[in-house]
Amino acid sequence: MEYPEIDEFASMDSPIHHFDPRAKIVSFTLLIFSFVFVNDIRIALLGFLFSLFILLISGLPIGFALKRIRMVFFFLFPLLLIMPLTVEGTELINIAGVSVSMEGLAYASLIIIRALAAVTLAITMLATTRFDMTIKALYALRVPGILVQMLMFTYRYIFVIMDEFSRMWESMECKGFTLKANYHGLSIFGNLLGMLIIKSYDRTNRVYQAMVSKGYTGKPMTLINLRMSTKDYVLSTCMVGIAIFVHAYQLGSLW
Amino acid sequence: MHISDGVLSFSVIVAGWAIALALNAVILWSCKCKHNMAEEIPKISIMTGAFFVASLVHVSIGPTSVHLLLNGLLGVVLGIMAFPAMLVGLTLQSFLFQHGGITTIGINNVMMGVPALLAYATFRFGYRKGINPSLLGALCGSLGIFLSGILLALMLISTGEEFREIAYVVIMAHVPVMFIEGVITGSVVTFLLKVRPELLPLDKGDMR
Amino acid sequence: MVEAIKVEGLSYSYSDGTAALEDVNLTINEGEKVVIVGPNGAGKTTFFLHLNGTIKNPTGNVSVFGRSISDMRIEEKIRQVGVVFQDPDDQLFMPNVFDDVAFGPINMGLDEKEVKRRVHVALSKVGLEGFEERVPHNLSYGQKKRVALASVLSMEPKVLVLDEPTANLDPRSRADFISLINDLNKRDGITTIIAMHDVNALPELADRVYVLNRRIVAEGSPREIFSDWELLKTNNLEAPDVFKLFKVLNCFGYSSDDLPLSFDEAVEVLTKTIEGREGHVHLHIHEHTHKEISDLMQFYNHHRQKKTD
Amino acid sequence: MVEAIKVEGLSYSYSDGTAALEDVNLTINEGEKVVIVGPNGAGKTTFFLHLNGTIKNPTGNVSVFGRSISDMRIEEKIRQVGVVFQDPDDQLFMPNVFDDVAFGPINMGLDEKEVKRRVHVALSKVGLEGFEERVPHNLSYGQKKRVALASVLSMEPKVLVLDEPTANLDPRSRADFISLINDLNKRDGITTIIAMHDVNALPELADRVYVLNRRIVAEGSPREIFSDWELLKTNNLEAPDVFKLFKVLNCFGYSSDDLPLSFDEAVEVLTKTIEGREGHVHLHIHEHTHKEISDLMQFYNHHRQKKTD
Ligand SMILES: Nc1ncnc2c1ncn2[C@@H]1O[C@H](COP(=O)(O)OP(=O)(O)OP(=O)(O)O)[C@@H](O)[C@H]1O
Ligand SMILES: Nc1ncnc2c1ncn2[C@@H]1O[C@H](COP(=O)(O)OP(=O)(O)OP(=O)(O)O)[C@@H](O)[C@H]1O
Ligand SMILES: [Mg+2]
Ligand SMILES: [Mg+2]
Repeated sequence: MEYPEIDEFASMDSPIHHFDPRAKIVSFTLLIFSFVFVNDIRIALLGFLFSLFILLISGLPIGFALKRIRMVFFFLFPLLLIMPLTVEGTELINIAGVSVSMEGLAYASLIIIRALAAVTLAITMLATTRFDMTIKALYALRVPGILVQMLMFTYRYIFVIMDEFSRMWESMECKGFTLKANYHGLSIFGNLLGMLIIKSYDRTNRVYQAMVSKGYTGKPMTLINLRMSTKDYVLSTCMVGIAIFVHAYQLGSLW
Repeated sequence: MHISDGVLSFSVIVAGWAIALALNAVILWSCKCKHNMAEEIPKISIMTGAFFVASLVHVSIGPTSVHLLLNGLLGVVLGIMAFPAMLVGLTLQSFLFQHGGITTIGINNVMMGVPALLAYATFRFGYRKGINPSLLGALCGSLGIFLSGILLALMLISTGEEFREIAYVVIMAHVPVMFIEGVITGSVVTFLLKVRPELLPLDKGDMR
Repeated sequence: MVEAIKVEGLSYSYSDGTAALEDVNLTINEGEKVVIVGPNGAGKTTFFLHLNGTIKNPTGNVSVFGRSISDMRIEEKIRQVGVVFQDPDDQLFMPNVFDDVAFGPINMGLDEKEVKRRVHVALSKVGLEGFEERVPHNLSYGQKKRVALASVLSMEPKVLVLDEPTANLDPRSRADFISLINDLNKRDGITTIIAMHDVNALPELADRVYVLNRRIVAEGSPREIFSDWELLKTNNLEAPDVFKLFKVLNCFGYSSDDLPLSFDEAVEVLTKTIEGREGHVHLHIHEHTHKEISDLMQFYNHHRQKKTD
Repeated sequence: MVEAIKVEGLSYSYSDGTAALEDVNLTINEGEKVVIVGPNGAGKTTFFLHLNGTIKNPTGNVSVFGRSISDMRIEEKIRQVGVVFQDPDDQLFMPNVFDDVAFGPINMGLDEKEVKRRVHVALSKVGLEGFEERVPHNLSYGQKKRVALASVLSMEPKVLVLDEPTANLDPRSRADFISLINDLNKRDGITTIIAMHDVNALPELADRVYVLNRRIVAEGSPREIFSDWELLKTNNLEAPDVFKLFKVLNCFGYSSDDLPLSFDEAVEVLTKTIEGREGHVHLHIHEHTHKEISDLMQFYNHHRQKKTD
């Protein structure tokens, strides 16, 4: 199992890396929400290009970003095959009695472009901040303490449990087991999962005990030292501006 | 089986967030009244971690492979806390792996979490009626997926008529997963029943 | 002498009915190094959970520095007793090292400057300066162990409780960890209470030993405990190799009651004994040697007989 | 002599780039007892995962009984090599002991009668007859360890690989486990390969030792390995206490090159040496004694200097 290290390049140097995490989350999230509801394919394409531009500025390795962007593309790719056939509208070509519609093709492309723009922005936002800082920034942005702590602890224990799971998996393979989608395979896998749940449950008790012995009372306990600079204000104003402008433009062109 | 950004319409997304946040608020508030949150937070978090890891497993069926959702099982094991747990799990999935989008965390939470709650209710009800827990587990596992599939189809259709056929495809794609998760959940419940029955909501009385 | 920990008639059963502790009585003085030994499942970990009040105990029979632990507020408790559990992954629950080490001090309500100072001091005590920003999942096992220790040291507890501190460490990290604990005891005057299975390391970490097997079955200096064959046998214990070896030397006429327990002590004792006898010790086979040795070996190998449990 | 395991130029990096093994070469003969030592994170566990093909290795440089492991089907592989990991909870995932021990044989496609026979034999080898219906999760730690061993023995592998078999066991269970492994080697002729940090137990489990630190840095008898000071120092190792003690005795004029490594061996060697010198050995302080001892101590305490890593 591969560790989910979204922040492996967070220690690089770029304007995006130095962007205040709180301002970064707010402006990127607004941009994402904005681009995702664009209805004009040309504006969507511009949005996607803008996202790529930001990604480029961040200097993140292309391979790293591409791997993640590609996945979203493959996930939505079937739309491009199905929608032109199922959505009715102007016939583009007719293959053996099956008509391929212009509208279907356009709609599928719009969806995919919007999705790609969103995922590109999301990667840029998350990969340029250490993940623990992202979580702390959420707390600074007044996300409820309970959720922040759950995110924090879950994130931490994903790694521990992954190691645990890998060890269990390896020892099963050592006894000649391979997971196939048949009754036997799945029910054995169920046992493995049951064991994982029990081990995690036992761990919850031990972790809780360790927390109590450090005086834990249920409140989030971290020090956050963040200060907004002029640069941060300028950058976030620009991005929020673009997010609003995109929709203002769309409304304008409707009227 | 999470929805990506950019697919659903504005109103569906907003409705998703509204329902998800309201349900989470109610559940967390009621939990705060009944339990010591200092104890519940680490416990739910680590269990969420376990489910997160389990859902990374891919099972190959023929040429393709599906990854597990396990929302029925999550409901059976965590009770009503499955809903906030799902929110945390989905947030991390979208942050760490870009599975599902950021704008769709709310709607995905509803799509996966509501079936989890129903699976939990089904399990408790069925157990009280004396149905064999293993069978019940299998039923809840399948039910979780089935309901998620239906909800996903409904969301797609309410976004636009263009998605009608896609919705059918989505439901069909859920059928094999339904069987897989049914078998897995059934055997997890059988296992827990023998080894650690206190992890299952078997008590006839109070809600967890 | 100030009594750091006093436990009187402590019993505890888990909710499933397992009786883990029965009528445990013990007293540990300030500045002592105490080791608790006992077979797997003897209740050592359970006992430790009582020492800082993680397991609630309303009867008030665990006192720390003269005050019942059930009367203390949580901030006070963690100022007195810090527990380091065995698995470091259970104790490092925050996303980075700084947050983990700062967790306790923040909960104690200290201000930011003091928190930072304490994190700095604690990390430098365990030799991990500069690790503040590291994430736990990228640390080695030995490093995680040390961060876990630092995260307790940062609360500056007067009593440090350690559950199997040396398990799974390589020999060097093990030796490092032992001398670190000894330093804390000697230099900072911290009372240390340790549970462990590693009898060869025990003598370096113990002024006094309690043998726990649901109840306290024995108490004494390491030498007293390891000299009691019956006690060792019934509690799945063994004597350190060095100690056993000097017993054998005695059969060869080395004849000294000053039996060392660890390698370092052995060198000292040997030098002293030989010097004490004008620089000469004579090892020889006398008429009882073979009989004595075979008795000794038979006893020490009581473990080797196949047992079902 | 039949080569049980032959590894040639094996390198491996995890997907995150950690180079865990680099150009590892080793040969283990049938019936040998080999121990692999090395610091935390040296790649011991990683190496073991190659031995039964859990980590795929297409280059074909790991052979078992003369055949490349990458050419074997899984059923064949598990007939040859059985791996017992450290934490028994990672290996026991069936609802009762019988199912756990039967898991491997069933995967091998054996018929019911044979499966039952094997479970019976394996459980009796580890001394757990009659435990078939117990739930593994409710057993004691030592018992779980033995069930984990039985669940591998039931596949009747010719080579048994054990990762830290004695960690976290109490001294008695540890001694039991060691003699169990030795029995399997001697009586059933099983080749055993063991990774461990416990140098005091090592001599009983090793005919030969490999020191692994990403690459194989040394190979030899336990005596050779423990005599090489530089080697120990650079690989976070220590010599067993008994061995160190006889080095000290040598400084006092015990003068024998036959240095024992374990307590049992020490008794034997001591008797033989003294008998060989007409029943007398003279320990005395000569002019070099103090210098020699202080050199020795200084070396052995190289661990005690505080290190950052
Ligand atoms: N949460 C629990 N619920 C029920 N029983 C428990 C629980 N934790 C421990 N026990 C049981 O209580 C007894 C004492 O366990 P404890 O962990 O204190 O022993 P220990 O001396 O620390 O053992 P070891 O040396 O193996 O760590 C054991 O029989 C154990 O099975
Ligand atoms: N799944 C993994 N992904 C990435 N790196 C890993 C993984 N497992 C182990 N490593 C790294 O590979 C190296 C070798 O690890 P390994 O577990 O083989 O060491 P080891 O010799 O068994 O150590 P120990 O004595 O502590 O058990 C270490 O640096 C470790 O951090
Ligand atoms: Mg314990
Ligand atoms: Mg290892």
